[in-house]
Amino acid sequence: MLSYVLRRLAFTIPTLLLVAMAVFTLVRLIPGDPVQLMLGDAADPAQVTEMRRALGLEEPLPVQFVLWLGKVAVGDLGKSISNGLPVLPLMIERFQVSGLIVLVAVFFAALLAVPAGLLAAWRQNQPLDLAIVAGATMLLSIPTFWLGLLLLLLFGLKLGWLPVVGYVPFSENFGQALLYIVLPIVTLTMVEIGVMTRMSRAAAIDVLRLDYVTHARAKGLPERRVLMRHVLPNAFAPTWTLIGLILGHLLGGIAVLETVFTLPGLGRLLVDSIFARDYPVVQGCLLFTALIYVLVNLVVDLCYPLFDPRVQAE
Amino acid sequence: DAQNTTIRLRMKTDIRSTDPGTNRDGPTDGVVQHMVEGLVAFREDTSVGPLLAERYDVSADGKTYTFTLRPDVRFHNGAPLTADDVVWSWQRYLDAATQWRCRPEFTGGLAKLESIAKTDDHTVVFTFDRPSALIPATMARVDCGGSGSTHRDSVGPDGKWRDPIGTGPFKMGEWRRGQHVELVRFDQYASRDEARDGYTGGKKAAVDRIRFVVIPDAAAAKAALMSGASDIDPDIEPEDFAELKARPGLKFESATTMSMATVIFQTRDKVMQDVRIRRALALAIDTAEITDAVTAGTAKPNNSVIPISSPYYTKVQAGGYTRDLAAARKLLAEAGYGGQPIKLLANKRFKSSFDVAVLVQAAAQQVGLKIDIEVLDWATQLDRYTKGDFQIQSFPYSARLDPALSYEMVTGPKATQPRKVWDNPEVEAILRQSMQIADRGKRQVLFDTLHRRQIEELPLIMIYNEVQIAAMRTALNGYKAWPTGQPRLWGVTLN
Amino acid sequence: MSGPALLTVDGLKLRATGIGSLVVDDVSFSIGRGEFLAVVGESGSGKTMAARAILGLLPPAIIRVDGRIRLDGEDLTQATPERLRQLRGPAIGMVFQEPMVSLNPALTIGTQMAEGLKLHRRLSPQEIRAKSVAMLQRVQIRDPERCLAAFPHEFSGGMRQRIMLASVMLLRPSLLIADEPTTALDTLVQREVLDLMVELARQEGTAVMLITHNLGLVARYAQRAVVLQRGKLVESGPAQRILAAPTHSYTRQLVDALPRREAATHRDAPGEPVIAARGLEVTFGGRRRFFGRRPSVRAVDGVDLEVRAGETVAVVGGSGSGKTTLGRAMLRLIPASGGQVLFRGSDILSADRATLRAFRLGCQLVFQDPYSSLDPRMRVGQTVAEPLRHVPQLSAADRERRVEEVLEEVGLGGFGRRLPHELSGGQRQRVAIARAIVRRPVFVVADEPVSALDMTIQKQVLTLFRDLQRQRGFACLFISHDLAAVEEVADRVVVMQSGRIVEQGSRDDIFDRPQHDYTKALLAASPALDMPKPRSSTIPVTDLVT
Amino acid sequence: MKLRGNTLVGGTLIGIVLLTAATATVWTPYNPLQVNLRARLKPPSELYWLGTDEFGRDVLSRIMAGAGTSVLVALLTVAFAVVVGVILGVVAGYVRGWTDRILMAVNDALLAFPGILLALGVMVVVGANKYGIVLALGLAYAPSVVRVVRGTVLSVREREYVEASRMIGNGEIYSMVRHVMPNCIAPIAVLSTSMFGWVLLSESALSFLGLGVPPPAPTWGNMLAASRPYMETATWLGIAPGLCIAFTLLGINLLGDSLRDRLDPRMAHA
Ligand SMILES: Nc1ncnc2c1ncn2[C@@H]1O[C@H](COP(=O)(O)OP(=O)(O)OP(=O)(O)O)[C@@H](O)[C@H]1O
Ligand SMILES: Nc1ncnc2c1ncn2[C@@H]1O[C@H](COP(=O)(O)OP(=O)(O)OP(=O)(O)O)[C@@H](O)[C@H]1O
Ligand SMILES: [Mg+2]
Ligand SMILES: [Mg+2]
Repeated sequence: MLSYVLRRLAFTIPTLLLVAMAVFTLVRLIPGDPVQLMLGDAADPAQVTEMRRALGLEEPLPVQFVLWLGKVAVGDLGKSISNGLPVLPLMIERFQVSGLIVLVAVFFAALLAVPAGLLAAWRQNQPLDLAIVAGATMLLSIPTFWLGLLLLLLFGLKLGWLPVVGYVPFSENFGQALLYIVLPIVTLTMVEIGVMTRMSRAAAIDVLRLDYVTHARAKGLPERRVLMRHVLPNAFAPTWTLIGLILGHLLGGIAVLETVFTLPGLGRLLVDSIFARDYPVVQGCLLFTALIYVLVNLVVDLCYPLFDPRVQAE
Repeated sequence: DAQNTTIRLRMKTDIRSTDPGTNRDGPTDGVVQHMVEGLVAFREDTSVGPLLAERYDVSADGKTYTFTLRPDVRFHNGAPLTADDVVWSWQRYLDAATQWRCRPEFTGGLAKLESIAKTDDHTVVFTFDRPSALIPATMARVDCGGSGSTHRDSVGPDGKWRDPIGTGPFKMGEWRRGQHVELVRFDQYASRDEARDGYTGGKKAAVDRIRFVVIPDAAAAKAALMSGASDIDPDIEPEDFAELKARPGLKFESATTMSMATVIFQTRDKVMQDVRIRRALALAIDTAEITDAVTAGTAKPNNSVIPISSPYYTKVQAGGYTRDLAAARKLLAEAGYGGQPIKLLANKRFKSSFDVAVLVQAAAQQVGLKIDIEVLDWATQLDRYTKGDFQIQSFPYSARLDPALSYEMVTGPKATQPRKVWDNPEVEAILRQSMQIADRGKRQVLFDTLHRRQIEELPLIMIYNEVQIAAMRTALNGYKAWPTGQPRLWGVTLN
Repeated sequence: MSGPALLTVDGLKLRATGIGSLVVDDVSFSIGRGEFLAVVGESGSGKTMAARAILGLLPPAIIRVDGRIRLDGEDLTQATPERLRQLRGPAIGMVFQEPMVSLNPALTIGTQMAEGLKLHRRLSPQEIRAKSVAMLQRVQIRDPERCLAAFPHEFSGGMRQRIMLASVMLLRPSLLIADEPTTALDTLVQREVLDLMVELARQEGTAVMLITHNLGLVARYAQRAVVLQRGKLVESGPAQRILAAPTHSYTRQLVDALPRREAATHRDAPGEPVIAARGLEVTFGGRRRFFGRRPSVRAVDGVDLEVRAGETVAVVGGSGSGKTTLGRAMLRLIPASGGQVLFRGSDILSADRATLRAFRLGCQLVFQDPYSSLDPRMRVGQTVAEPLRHVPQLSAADRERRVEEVLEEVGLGGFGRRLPHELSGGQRQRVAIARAIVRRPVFVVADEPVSALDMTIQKQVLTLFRDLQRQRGFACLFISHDLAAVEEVADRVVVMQSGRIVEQGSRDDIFDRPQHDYTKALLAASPALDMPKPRSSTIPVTDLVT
Repeated sequence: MKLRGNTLVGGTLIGIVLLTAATATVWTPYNPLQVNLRARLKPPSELYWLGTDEFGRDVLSRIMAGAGTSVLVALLTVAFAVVVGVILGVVAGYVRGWTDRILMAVNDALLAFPGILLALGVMVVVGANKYGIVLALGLAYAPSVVRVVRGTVLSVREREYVEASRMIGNGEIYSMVRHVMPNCIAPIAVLSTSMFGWVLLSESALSFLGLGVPPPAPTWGNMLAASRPYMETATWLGIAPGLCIAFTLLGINLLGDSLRDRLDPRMAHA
């Protein structure tokens, strides 16, 4: 097992290298220039060139790449062009915000969606099922910004229960931090519930018609237990894969949510950096999210045999 | 309690650094200007007046400027401001490694700064290689950081910028990246005696702290203002104005700024090089109507590059285009325009850019001009602008506080600077002249000429100057908007 | 009948909504406490459905249109779902026909066994564990402790069946419905399991409803029997009487169809071996754990075996002795850890693609668990037609005809449009057989191919096998627990125990002069041998086709 | 075969959408592009049934005109992502080994890319046009499909009927297509219908990178995005396209579910 994990970790290196190379070329391929953006409409060509040289952007691409990669190898992701801060600590600080929200939200979403999906499957084509499916579909068709803003206006403004903007780290004031983070989590949870519900419903429908479910019933198990103990583990695999995907996706991209709720998260950092053509930050963030992605998926794969013992971990 | 008042002001994006005029953008300047001060600064009417200097004298040949410093000024660390500090600051600015944005201006662009010398502890002499009317204005330029004087301890032993130790009414507090910058009142601030006047005049801080809170999302900012999570939003969206106005507990302050919404042409383009086609477009649109629609009735139309709030804006500048569809159609026919589609670049980062594009497109359609809008991200559009690679753009120009600088922004040789939209040596000559002379009347004549030629040659259609509306809680007193668009929180109280 | 009836089924009618026909048509019977009732009948006659109706667990496509079911005077057809749920397990326990698909693949055996106990009896985890272990021991699972921590797919067919039985009997229900509970069990274990049921009946007054095709079992254990044919109850009465003097023609056919030994067909000079195993070994690696791995299991241990053209070699042996594994390894469906498999002389374990393809086209397997081996989305006709894809120059019409023919031969004429889940256990098994023989292979591994078939159809299938063998000369590895069937078809018999071949020889040698103790024990425990051989048998097999 | 409620409701909803799209090609109440600055942000009235937007354009006309484009773009994107995703997912899950590892390395790399960056990249390669969005979003979503499909395949390929197929002598590709893929339908169906919704929503997000449907042509996505500043003052602007998206999605889901049930022979009589 341990060797398997190590082997899998070794396989992340080509993935990361691929990401590094692709990101590096892509961000430089797309039009736009960080220095130009900084100097704006008053940019003096000579000054642009000089600043680019100072930032090391005038070297040939391969040279830049090798230099960058060499530094990355020793853990130095460079400095942000926008504000001159070292990328790694910047990212880690931002990630703590996004990571927390995403983990908690996905956890709650799964906690709500999976049973809802099971319930719908159990009552397939009956009113309860229709209601759940319709609800899930509605949630799927509400954009994050819309939902987030709605909640913000309702709880922040109309009812005044929760603060409207800002963020306090948990390390500073736990109670305050909680208040600030409730709405984003609720929003994200609602946004992610839709697809998860539908996924677990679909899988559960398939499992519900298998004989061992009937057999479980023949043992006199209550329906709740039949669903949770016998249907769930077998129907959970696709949802589990999906959770891995969502986690990975979100960790790198809840920019919209972070913007609506004014959270200093990684998603906003990444998007802002893309728009600002802040190459080092974009490269660093993507490398980081790719790493997280691979790790999340490794965990997902490692857990797979838990739901389907027939699938061996290679 | 009154002992610990904090004003929270909304900012759209985080600041980039605290180093004046180097790694900067609009919001950065706004924050930094609360902490550092230069020798001179803009007044409310965009003329230049002394700030750290008690007064300044210009030699007859216009090449030597002698600044006499105010004696009682102190840095945030308690040290008194001396001529040495000014010299040190300027030497740092002129060092290429500092990457001061305005260094090119003082190394030959505007004039070459040949020497900075202290004659005594309170007198500094600047010597330039040639005279220029724009020297004080450039020194005061907000995007140059106001050429602020800072204490040498602002820089670490390694030569890197740390925190600004300036002379402003507020000193650096805490900067939480992505969240807020907090500044603390500087108790030993030595204010000028006059009333507040632009960036100069009386600048005594009336509150203990000011916090610039980063709220990128306009809707969230609105909610923050209404819920009291922020005290003032110095730049609300025009479309929110009506709604906010109806709310109790809020009041407003507005000023026409000097930033410009324009439609620029690539006069080297196969289609757009024909001035008749450009004129047809200018005649097809109703500037007033577009301005009204885009700014929700808050701004006034202006076809001149000179901002409405500029003292040089006169009746001449008020003359522009009037809609005439028949004439436009005729011009198109004369030009032999055959309906070939023209690309209009716009972006959604500046909502006005997109809105103007949509309305221009609709107007053009009425006379048979086929315009396709291509929306780009701002960086890409700017890149296309810099390279001159476009047919038409709906382009937002940032504020220039002197008409000469405004014209300088658009004119120049395309061969060396492809971004310039108005490539005409004669025009450049007039402009150069306007930069050298200081006489107000003579300059006005030159600017009038430039305006007439601009209307004639049509390198761009200027549409309006942005109006900035600040919305604030009624408890906030003494806030005033002004043409630079930058917020000022000294002299502002919060009950 | 001993005592008042515990269960009364009265005028039960079940309809398949899709097909619209009655699958159970006016069936009535009853069982008393402590009574042992055998339900026999044609494959597809509705036995399973009738049993499931008692539990109220009919598949969605089958509905009860009429009839009453009373348990202890309580009308189950009127009971609330909650009440039914309470009754399931402690009052009515059911062992499903297909053990392979009745165990949850994601849960360990221990969890699945403990569930019922936890729910219905107040016991501590230790007690539950102890009881589970004891019960597994009773059904002769070796190393029951380890078994509790293992997952279903790690067990042989027979082992799973025993586990199922154990988990149901653990609850000591007052009515035990066992749907063909011993089809995958060797005779020794079979006897043990049934003795256990009898003991339950005696000690706890459990009523046993045993659905079976094995008339030997009926004769030995059942007090009464009912006979079903095409959904109708055609005969009922004391078991001995029914077997000895059947009144209904179908019952007579059943009894007549009992397999019996025919002269071994020592074909014209058995040629080269079609397939041969040399020192074949299969080891299961044991499941990976987070740290370290479980000790491995050697399921096949140095087996040498030859099957010649036209020959049927039967493999018998204890449940879990490695028969299925041997068969699969010989077809290269699971990797061998040692030894060789020679197909027409060339080693296929190291064969190139072309050889392997020829091998695949020439060999077939009837899976021990037919249900899992059928694609749930494919209709019977499609499934059976699939192997014909690889027969060159076969027109669509020919293919269809061929499929029809084969289905007819296995007694499934007209079932082409059905889906696997719409079939009875025996019908599925026949689909698997049809698929295996439709392309006329040269070698077939038939893993318990007739375990779920009633005597008449079993006879038909066995005859079919023999005919094919005679006409086509195909070789067959016939894996079976049913010694009677083995006795009927085998030319040679191989006896396996714990992965090794302990004895092999000609059929007559093995049956008449067994050498190894294990073989002797197996033979002695075979219930079929207790039956007096019926004499009259002249009805042509084909007339019995449903 | 009797029409079940779901099919009926789903079919009706989708029917309405298609009918609307078809109608819009020949007739809309107003010209959907006609700017009318004198009728800006008018609430729904007899004149403008769904009100007007910030440029005075008729919302109903724009909704109608946007239906076709929105649905087409979503359809193409989903088709692209699903086709690519299913093929690669099945291959990776079925073949395993090095193929799997390499595919997954590339896949994970792609997954880590944010949509915006992909879109900007696509922009450079294919230029700014309507199909750029299909490519960009397709590329963004396909890796998710790959992952989900691969996961399901990993479990389906261990089933005995796949072994049986191999036993018959069927090639690996045939076994994949005929036996593995149909049994992975459920998660693919869910993912693709959900994706349909995501595309309808995120299409607008990319329009400001020059990848969307070029303005001023309406799509539901960009109408919804443009309505944002007016969320409180002109609620109708957001509600109309929002409901359109929701109902289309509901229709597709219901129809997809019943289609799946119908394709799944096991459900035919249930
Ligand atoms: N879902 C279904 N739809 C239609 N017909 C069905 C369905 N399930 C079972 N049947 C049919 O019902 C009949 C009775 O099936 P049942 O399983 O009760 O037979 P059985 O007597 O148990 O047979 P076997 O001995 O082969 O197991 C069979 O002919 C079968 O084809
Ligand atoms: N996938 C597996 N992992 C671990 N052990 C296995 C696996 N498959 C089979 N075994 C073990 O191998 C042994 C032989 O199994 P096999 O299925 O060959 O038995 P069998 O002779 O066919 O039994 P039966 O008559 O009950 O079907 C058993 O002990 C079983 O537990
Ligand atoms: Mg049955
Ligand atoms: Mg077996």
